[in-house]
Amino acid sequence: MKYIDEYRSQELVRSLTERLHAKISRPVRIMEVCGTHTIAIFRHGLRRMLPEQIELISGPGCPVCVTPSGVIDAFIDLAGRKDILITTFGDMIRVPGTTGSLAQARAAGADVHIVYSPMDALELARHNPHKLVVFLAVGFETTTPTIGATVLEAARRNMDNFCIFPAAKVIPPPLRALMEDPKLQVDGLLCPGHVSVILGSRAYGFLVEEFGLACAVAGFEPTDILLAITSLVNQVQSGHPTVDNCYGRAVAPEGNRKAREIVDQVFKPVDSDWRGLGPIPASGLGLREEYGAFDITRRLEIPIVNSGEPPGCRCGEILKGICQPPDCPLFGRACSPASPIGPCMVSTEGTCAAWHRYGTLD
Amino acid sequence: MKYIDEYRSQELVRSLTERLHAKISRPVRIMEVCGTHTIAIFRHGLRRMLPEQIELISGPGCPVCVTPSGVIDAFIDLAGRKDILITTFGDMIRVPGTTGSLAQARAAGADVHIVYSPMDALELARHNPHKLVVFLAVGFETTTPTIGATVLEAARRNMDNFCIFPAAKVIPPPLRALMEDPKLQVDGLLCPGHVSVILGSRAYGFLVEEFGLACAVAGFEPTDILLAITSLVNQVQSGHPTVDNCYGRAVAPEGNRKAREIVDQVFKPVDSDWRGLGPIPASGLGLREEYGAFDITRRLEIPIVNSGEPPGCRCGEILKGICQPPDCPLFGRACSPASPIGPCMVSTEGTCAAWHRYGTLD
Amino acid sequence: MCLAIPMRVVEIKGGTDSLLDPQIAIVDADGIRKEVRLDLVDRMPETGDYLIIHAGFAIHCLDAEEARTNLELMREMAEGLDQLPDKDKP
Amino acid sequence: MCLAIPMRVVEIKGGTDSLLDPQIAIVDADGIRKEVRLDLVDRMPETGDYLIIHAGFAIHCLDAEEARTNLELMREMAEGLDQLPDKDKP
Amino acid sequence: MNTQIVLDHGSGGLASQELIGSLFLRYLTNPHLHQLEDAAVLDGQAGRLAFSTDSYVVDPIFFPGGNIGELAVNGTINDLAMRGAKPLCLSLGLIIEEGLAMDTLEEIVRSIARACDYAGVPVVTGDTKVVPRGKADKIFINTSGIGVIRDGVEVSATQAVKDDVIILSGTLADHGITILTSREGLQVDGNLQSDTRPLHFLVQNILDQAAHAVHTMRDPTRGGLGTTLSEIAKTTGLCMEIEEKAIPVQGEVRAACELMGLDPLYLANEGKCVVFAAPEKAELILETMRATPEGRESAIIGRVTDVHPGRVVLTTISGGARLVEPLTGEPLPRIC
Amino acid sequence: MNTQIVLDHGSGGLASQELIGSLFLRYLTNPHLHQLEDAAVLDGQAGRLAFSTDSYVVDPIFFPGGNIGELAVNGTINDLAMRGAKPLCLSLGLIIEEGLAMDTLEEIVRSIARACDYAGVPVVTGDTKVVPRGKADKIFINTSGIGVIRDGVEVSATQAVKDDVIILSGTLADHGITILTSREGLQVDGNLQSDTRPLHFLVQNILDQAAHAVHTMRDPTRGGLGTTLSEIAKTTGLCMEIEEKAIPVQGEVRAACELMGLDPLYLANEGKCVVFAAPEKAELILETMRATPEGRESAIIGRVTDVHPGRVVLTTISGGARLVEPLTGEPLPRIC
Ligand code: SF4
Ligand code: SF4
Ligand SMILES: [Mg+2]
Ligand SMILES: [Mg+2]
Ligand SMILES: [Mg+2]
Ligand SMILES: [Mg+2]
Ligand SMILES: [Mg+2]
Ligand SMILES: [Mg+2]
Ligand SMILES: [Mg+2]
Ligand SMILES: [Mg+2]
Ligand SMILES: [Mg+2]
Ligand SMILES: [Mg+2]
Repeated sequence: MKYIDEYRSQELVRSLTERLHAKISRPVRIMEVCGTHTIAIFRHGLRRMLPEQIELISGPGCPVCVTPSGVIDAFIDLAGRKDILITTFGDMIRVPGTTGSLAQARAAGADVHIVYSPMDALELARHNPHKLVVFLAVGFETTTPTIGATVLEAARRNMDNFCIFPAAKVIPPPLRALMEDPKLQVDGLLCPGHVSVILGSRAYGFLVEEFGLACAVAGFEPTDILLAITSLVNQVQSGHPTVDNCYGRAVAPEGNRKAREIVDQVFKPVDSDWRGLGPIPASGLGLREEYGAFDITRRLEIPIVNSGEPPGCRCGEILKGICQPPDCPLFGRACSPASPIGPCMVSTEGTCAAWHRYGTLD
Repeated sequence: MKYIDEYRSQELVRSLTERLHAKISRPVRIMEVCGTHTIAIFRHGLRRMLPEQIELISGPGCPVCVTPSGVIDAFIDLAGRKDILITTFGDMIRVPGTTGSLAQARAAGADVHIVYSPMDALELARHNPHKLVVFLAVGFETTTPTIGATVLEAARRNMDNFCIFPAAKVIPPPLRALMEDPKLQVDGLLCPGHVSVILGSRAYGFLVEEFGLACAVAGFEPTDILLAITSLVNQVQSGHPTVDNCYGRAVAPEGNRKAREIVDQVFKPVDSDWRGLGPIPASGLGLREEYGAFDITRRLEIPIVNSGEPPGCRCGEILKGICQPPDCPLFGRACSPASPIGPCMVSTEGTCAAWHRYGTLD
Repeated sequence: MCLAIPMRVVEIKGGTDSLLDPQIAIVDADGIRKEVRLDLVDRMPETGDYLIIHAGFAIHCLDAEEARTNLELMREMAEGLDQLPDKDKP
Repeated sequence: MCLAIPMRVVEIKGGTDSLLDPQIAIVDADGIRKEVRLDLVDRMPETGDYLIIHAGFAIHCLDAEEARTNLELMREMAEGLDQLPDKDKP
Repeated sequence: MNTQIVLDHGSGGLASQELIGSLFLRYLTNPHLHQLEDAAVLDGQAGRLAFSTDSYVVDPIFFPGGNIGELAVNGTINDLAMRGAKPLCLSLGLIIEEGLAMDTLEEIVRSIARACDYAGVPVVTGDTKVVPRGKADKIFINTSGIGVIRDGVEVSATQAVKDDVIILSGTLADHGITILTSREGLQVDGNLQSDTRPLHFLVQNILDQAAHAVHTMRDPTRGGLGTTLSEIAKTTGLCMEIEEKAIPVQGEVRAACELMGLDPLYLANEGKCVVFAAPEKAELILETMRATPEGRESAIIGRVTDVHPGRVVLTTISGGARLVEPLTGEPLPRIC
Repeated sequence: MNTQIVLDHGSGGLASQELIGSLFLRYLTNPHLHQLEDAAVLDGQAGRLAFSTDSYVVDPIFFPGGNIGELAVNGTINDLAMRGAKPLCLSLGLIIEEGLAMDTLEEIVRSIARACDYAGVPVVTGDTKVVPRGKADKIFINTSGIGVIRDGVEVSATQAVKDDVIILSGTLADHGITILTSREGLQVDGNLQSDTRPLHFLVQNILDQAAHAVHTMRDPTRGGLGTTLSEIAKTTGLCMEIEEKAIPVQGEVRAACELMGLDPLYLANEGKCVVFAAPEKAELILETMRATPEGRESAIIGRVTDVHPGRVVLTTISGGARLVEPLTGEPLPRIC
């Protein structure tokens, strides 16, 4: 595939890794904050190619993983109600709340549809006039504009049987929260490539200025990631942290203004609870008053109970980068993709799932 | 089974048929006017046992057969509408209208349920509040009281999603019409046993008085039928026609007054079209004004198109007793129970179906 | 449209409320039991009576004595239908 | 939640009515074609441009020139990342 | 473990494997199935083979006297037995509706295992699919089976000849009436029970006694005895003369049939067969059948003649006679 | 005749017989099926038998490159072939949802007939059930099959040994991605086509050349190549080392996978097999496979080692390495 294959080239990868091995002179702790990065690193087998001095740790970068189980319980509660049709990205379908998953709710009779685009949910609403179609609006900056545009379209079409369940989050506040945590010692940040398409690379400036953190915006192909890691190593070793945009073909310094405007038009910042990180001010997105008609939590009484984490599960620490999956005593034993205990195991993008699926060869 | 087996006794049957053979001295044409009689005669193989002088002809005695195809088309039209749930006796499900049957409508997506009792239709209405449940009210005197009682119950329960499609008929008017037809030469009438349970044996008095017709009310077991036939032969040969109640264990001279009162409370006589016989005044039952809310034909616009008979089908003449199934050129060739053309072939009780199913051994 | 069979009453139930708990009979034939509505019968049946059942309703009630009498009548008639003029001797 | 891939624009359709006939692009990758919404892109694409596709929407538009440049840049960097101080000679 | 079946159980991945391990292999223990290969390999078999398949879609899946699982095992065993074959092994194909309770599935699998054990016929290969809710009705089961036919046995519908005696192995219509009256809205109480049971022991006993005398065997399932005999009459061009009073029907079954206007001749049986035997061995075969538990109520119900070629003629209980035509469509309760 | 299937077509009565006569016997002509007996009788077979079953519930029932009918024929043929058997005959069990258009059914039956003819494997016994609307999804098909294994052939997952060469018969994931993208809401255009095809000719050609050198064969259907290799690794305790760049995947397939976040290693194939062969015969087998139309794109994708016992290790296109674990649940399109 054009502009994918070229970035997977073995020669390019070899030459980048050789350079990296040649240049690195000290241990560097790098956090990737995007689940898609976590997956890409495992899928392409990059870990083994990196110099031993580089430690990669995964942050709270999978929107499925950071959604509190109380919210997932609320999704499931809603799914079980009469005349409700739930639409969701496939990623969410197996995530366990405290009592079960949407997949189990569906098996038990709930009307749950997987969609590829929020716009498909709108189509479903058009074809199911007797149902109230609810889209589970989970996502980060990459995804929220698509949801915003869908809400605007629903408003233009005066649809009265379409709602979203607002549960989207934004990335900068938890990054700040993480950096403020003294337990987390990170040298560099692999900035999430597609979040940055919307936010722009400038959005990470505060991390450099306030925390002296090395930042590199990375795409998702092996060379993209290696290039960004190389940049981070370079920044760290040279002592000149900056925001290096290593994904220039997709990310502009100012990001995608139009997409952000659509998000601002439809959503407003709200405080939000992150699994593992706890409540973070202004880290979530609620619907603005003008679009309240599309907010299922305003149309129906949906109690969200703070249900805590599954006993024994260390997802919280993993999402903070404080420990790695093999540090969890349940990993690979009681907890596996076939019978996941925590969200990090069940989400395809989850850190524990990635470690389990792609394993380590050593 | 008590009070069934005894009436099937081979000894009793033999002794009755021997008597009949001994007594008969002239040809006697007997019409049975109830499909259940037609079936019983075939099922027990009685035809072969009777003296040759007795000719049995079938009259318009199957409510399914006498329902005009325009009405069946209306049932199917209704079944195809949104949020309608059709309930019907199993007998009606395969009867073809001009374009198809309820079975085909169901296969094509209509919600059609077979019930054993009209009361089951009421239960379905209770369990399907979002559907308008319609019972196809086809039947004669035996059945209409059960429908009347169900409408009364629906009224008591204030049900607003239950209706009937009134298409029931009464027996005396077509009997008069038949007897007035000079083409039909009948000596005796096997009066329908369970219709008589409601009507009472006295109801046939006018046939004796006005037409000099021999009448015998008959049950449905072989001995019942043989006894009644013997009585008819006796009446005819003695020249003293009367109404002989040969089904005394079920039929009182005055019938079942309570059942008739319920019918009168709910229904009123209306003119009605009979397949084969054409329109007959006051031969059908419509719902009274007070129960108009339960009349689907008042709630919805349901056009009933007089669609005529299938080309070539002689059901009309068969229902009048003018010809027998083997006289129809389509019988057993183009028309069979597997691909019926006329209603007499498709109804289990239909004369053509009975002839085809049980055949003749000669 | 007149399929109906006699079944014996084994129990009468309900009757406390014509709407919520109408009177019904449990009838039996050779071990098969069914609940039937009594809305239509002229006379309330007792246990041991026979009911003629059609479409879930009893449409006629006869006591065991009547049922038996009828059968015997039938037997007698089969034996001696002598009111019929014999065809050989008209 | 950030799976997105570049696909080449082969056609721009619609646009006569923002509600009933919104502007959409048909994009291609190795013979796979898909309709995507253009609500979110800063710049209207032309045929031959590349779009980054996420959840049925284009979230970024780059022309073929930009795409190529980026790749060459990558190659150059792989060859001569000489701004990195060599660890042997700090 | 999940308390209900989810789509993942049909994915072919870990969830499928877990289901296979925790349920199928636990109950259906045998070396062939344990291999979990694409196909089972059976050691060289001598003789001719019989091969049969049937899908089971019975509703309800649990009914008085049995459930869909044992029905599926017995049904295919019986079809093999009807060709005179000794059933060797079965395949098991499950199509499960998402949401089926795991306990329900376990009960069905347990009952399959019990039926296989009793019959001595193992499930050697299997397949499980899961479909979304509303795309199937709880569970459908296909079983196919292989049997071996001993030398000298030549049983088929074409083999029936004039003067053959027609023997029925027991009461008619038990399964059909049980299913119909178990359905919503048609409930009647009473001791109605499906007759589901394997017939291969009965058949082997018969063949042990008089292999050459057995011409035709059929299990009158869907369509009932009436349809089965009509088919044989049509195939052979002979006349099947049967006696209503000789045909065993349980009292409850007959009463339920009268109530709903159904004819026991057209209702399904799942543990009965009709045997066409040369007259000189008929008594021996009848005795043999009666001496086998599943044939205790066997009866001679008629004879093959050439009186009405290609037709079935029934002498009724009242002494009349009529034709028996094949069933047209599904038997339905009626009030006419 | 009816233009759609109604419940009566499953009654076992005249409507069933008419359907069998007018459709099944018309297309699936062979003496066994024409007998319409309870079971087909096959003449004495020498050698070991393979026996396999699969149910097909694919949605949609018509998809680019095929339909549920030929899929059902090829699928079971392939499972027999994977044990080294020559497929002999099939059974065919249909479960049809009331309301299915007769034309649709005819097209499926016609395509079953074509697939059987092409493969030279007849349907010898069958069964048809009809369920009420909403109780199934248009049509489900079960096929079971019997095959004969020639002497000297011993193929199973347990036979793979160290140093075996792993050969894949063609491109990966064609069927799986075609089905996923044919479903409502996920439409993409493009030349995606199911790879459904029979593999027994390919297998017989291989066995003709080097029967003893073939240790294991598997068709990576549900669960895909990743799951299949994991199972063999687990069974043998050996390590499967494979090369991403050696695994053929069509451009369109790869693009659609990237778009939906799917891994071709876990998507279903319906006309591919993976062959484990002794290294000394690997080239011969590869050539033989490439010389057979259905194996034209065969490629050596890896080797059996003992480096990581019980695991599958993939060398990625970029030169990295990772484990390949079995699929957990149904592959779903994702946007993460
Ligand atoms: S392995 Fe499982 S239990 Fe442990 S942290 Fe990960 S998800 Fe939680
Ligand atoms: S045989 Fe058929 S076409 Fe002829 S009269 Fe009877 S129903 Fe009509
Ligand atoms: Mg396989
Ligand atoms: Mg079979
Ligand atoms: Mg069978
Ligand atoms: Mg399988
Ligand atoms: Mg269901
Ligand atoms: Mg059979
Ligand atoms: Mg198989
Ligand atoms: Mg298979
Ligand atoms: Mg069958
Ligand atoms: Mg459907």
